[in-house]
Amino acid sequence: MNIKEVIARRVAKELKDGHVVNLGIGLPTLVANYVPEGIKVHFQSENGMINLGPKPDLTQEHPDIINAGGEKVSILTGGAYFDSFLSFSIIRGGHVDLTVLGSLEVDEKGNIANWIIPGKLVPGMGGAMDLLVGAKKVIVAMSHTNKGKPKILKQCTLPLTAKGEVNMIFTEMGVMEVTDKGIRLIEINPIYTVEDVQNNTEAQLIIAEDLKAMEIIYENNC
Amino acid sequence: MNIKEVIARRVAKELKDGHVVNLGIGLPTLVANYVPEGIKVHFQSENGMINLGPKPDLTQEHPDIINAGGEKVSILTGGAYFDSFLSFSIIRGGHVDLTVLGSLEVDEKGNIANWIIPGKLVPGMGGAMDLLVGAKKVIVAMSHTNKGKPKILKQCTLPLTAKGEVNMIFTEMGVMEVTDKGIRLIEINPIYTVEDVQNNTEAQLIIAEDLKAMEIIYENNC
Amino acid sequence: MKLIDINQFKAHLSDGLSIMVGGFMAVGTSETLIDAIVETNVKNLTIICNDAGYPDKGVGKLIKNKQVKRLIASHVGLNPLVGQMMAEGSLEVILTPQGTLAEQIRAGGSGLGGILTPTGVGTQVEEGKQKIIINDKEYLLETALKADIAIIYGSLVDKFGNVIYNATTRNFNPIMAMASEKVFVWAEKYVDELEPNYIMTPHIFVDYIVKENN
Amino acid sequence: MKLIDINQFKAHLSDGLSIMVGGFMAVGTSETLIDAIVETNVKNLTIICNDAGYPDKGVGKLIKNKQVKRLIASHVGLNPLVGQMMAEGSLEVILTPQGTLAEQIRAGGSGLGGILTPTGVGTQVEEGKQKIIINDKEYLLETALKADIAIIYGSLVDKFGNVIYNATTRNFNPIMAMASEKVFVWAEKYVDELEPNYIMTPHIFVDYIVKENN
Repeated sequence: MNIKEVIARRVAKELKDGHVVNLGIGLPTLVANYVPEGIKVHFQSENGMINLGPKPDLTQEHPDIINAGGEKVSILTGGAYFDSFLSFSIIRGGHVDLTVLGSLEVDEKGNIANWIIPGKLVPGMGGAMDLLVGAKKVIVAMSHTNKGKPKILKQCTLPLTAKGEVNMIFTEMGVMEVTDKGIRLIEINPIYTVEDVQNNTEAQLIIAEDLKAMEIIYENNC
Repeated sequence: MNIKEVIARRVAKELKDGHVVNLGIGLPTLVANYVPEGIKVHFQSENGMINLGPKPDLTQEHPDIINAGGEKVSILTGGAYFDSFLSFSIIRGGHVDLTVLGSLEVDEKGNIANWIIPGKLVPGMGGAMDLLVGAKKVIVAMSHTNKGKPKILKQCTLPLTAKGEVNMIFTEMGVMEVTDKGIRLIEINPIYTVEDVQNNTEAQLIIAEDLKAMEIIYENNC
Repeated sequence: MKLIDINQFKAHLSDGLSIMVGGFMAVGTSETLIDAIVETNVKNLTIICNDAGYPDKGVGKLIKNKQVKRLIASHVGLNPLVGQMMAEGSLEVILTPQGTLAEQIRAGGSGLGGILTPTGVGTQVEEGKQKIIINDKEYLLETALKADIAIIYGSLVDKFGNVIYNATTRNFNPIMAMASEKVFVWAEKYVDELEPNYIMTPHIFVDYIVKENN
Repeated sequence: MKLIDINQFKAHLSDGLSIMVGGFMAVGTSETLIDAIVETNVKNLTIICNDAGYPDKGVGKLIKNKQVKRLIASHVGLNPLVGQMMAEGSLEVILTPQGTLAEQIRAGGSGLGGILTPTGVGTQVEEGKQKIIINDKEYLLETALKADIAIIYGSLVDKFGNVIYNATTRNFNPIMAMASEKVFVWAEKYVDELEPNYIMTPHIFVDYIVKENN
């Protein structure tokens, strides 16, 4: 199991029955593979659908049915299509319970930067700025570091995607909550020590008194 | 033929092929009965339809299909239904070519007052304020006076429905244009003299050099 | 999605609620849900509806039963009782241009603070409102509107809560379903499943499907 | 309603036009109309589209053919050519949050001056924009957007110009059809008549129906 899978499996435990969920492109998309048994989650795609289904096989796929990443997808029973305008009413209007996004940087104020590296990479914000502002709960799911450099900072250095909107951060090292007092480590991957996590984090971590082991299903080492 | 019919018949000549038209409740609704032959007009109703058809007979009427006056109507081939939100995008967004509204007062600045008589009658503005601001052309169709008192004034006395939005006024006495310089009488009902019209109008009329006889089909005296 | 009956619907009602009621001249208004509100006799309601209905139809029934403290509507002319109650001072009426009311409700459901409309400039409607000039044109800043509850009239409702409206029953229903804390839909016809492409209100906006006898 | 062919469509094109192009990652974009624009080789276009498409798909073709002066979009990440041209200075790109872009276009088509959105507050997006506080919350005033031309992709188009979009091809098409001076729709399937209740873009927004060979 690689890092992405570890993170996606743990994030999936945050899904609650009836949740409307928007998953970002990349790692977050994997979360859909691990929806806990017995619950029903409604995945929304900002290009205009609710109740996104799995990738169809070649005989089932239709060029008119794509997700926000441009991949061919399916729709589940009970789903609906709509235009971009209504889609962002859903997103901005607080009708999305949970969004999971990847990021380049997050800081202890809950700021997030993931849409531009000036002079280098300018993909654009797409729907991310609306999702961050509008979703009831924002989860960042990302690798803890980038080539050994911390991504969880005292203060973001890249242009922000949103200010103070991040609620939780999930990495391969653990699970963190953004609180008024800073970032609180509430779960740790048992293969790391608290020191390991702090050494890879620029922000000063608050360690939860009841720090738990990260609830992941290990199939093999990562 | 009564006054209302005279006015409605003359207003109908303003309809052009392909026009999107919204008719107010009362007198303006009659205009739909006199669409000139050979042209097709799309009547819009602000409660959510385009290509409004005539009143259906009892066997054809459906409780779900009404116009903005709450009357049961029909829809013509090519028509569509939509919600109130889109309906006012059509209206406010300049997609209505012509609206015909009744009024209590109009003045020489093109102001109009037709939604409230304080302390007496408070029907509300309904869609009128949006129609006045949004339609490309605003026609007022009304009786020239109210119990002998002029309704075309130097300045409206009642609370305005819109400021400077009226383009033309049609009454049983004639046809007037609102210009930068004031109200210009361009057609006169041949049963009246210019003096008659001015005597029943508070605003000073500009008489068109090429003043014409009002183009109405007289079937009998009114 | 929760399928509930009329009694369960009534349990959600209480004095002082703000309620959005779909419908235009009572077409697209659920008389079943209106009757249930009348039966509970809850008071001091704020009703947001296109119009005041008729004295014995639509929100007119709530007004007649003296349950309404404040009415936000665009037109009240077909309900003579309203004029009377306004004159007496027993009903507060906030008259709003119809297109502005639609925009305010949609803004409420869409997380916008408000919108800038040219409608009402130079009239009483602009009183107390901020005016903003864009490209030399004046606009009124009209703020978002939300409610505690919305009662929605669906022509077809599936078991997930997806809604399709027929003809002119649609009117304010779709935007009201977006702008209220708890959304109740009554259906003319309850079906199993609707075609995803033609759904007008997706199930995520609907909290409860109400059925007379469940 | 005017049924026209590709050559007649081309006659409406000229240098310097602003063009709204429906589609999301080129799904819901009429490649036929894009190809026609490429063939005319008109220059200095302002293109308004959700994204930059792919280098050989959607508006990406116009970018590759150096016809675009300014691109207003929310995302350009899947078209590497765009980053390159931005760096060279041969393409101006205005990046806008997707929901804000949708609101701006809808405002343009609806006669609104603009809308107040919380999206982008505290980011680069707020630069140069008016901030308005409502109930202690900050919003950005985002102004309306219009264009000279819109090219619309309809799944089903009837002879009146009414349009139905299939699945996720709908995206920006309906609002763009409202916000442009001249609206051209290309259809996957041309039909006689559509069911009034399920029409997504009423014919009054559509100026021309384009058919490959008419």
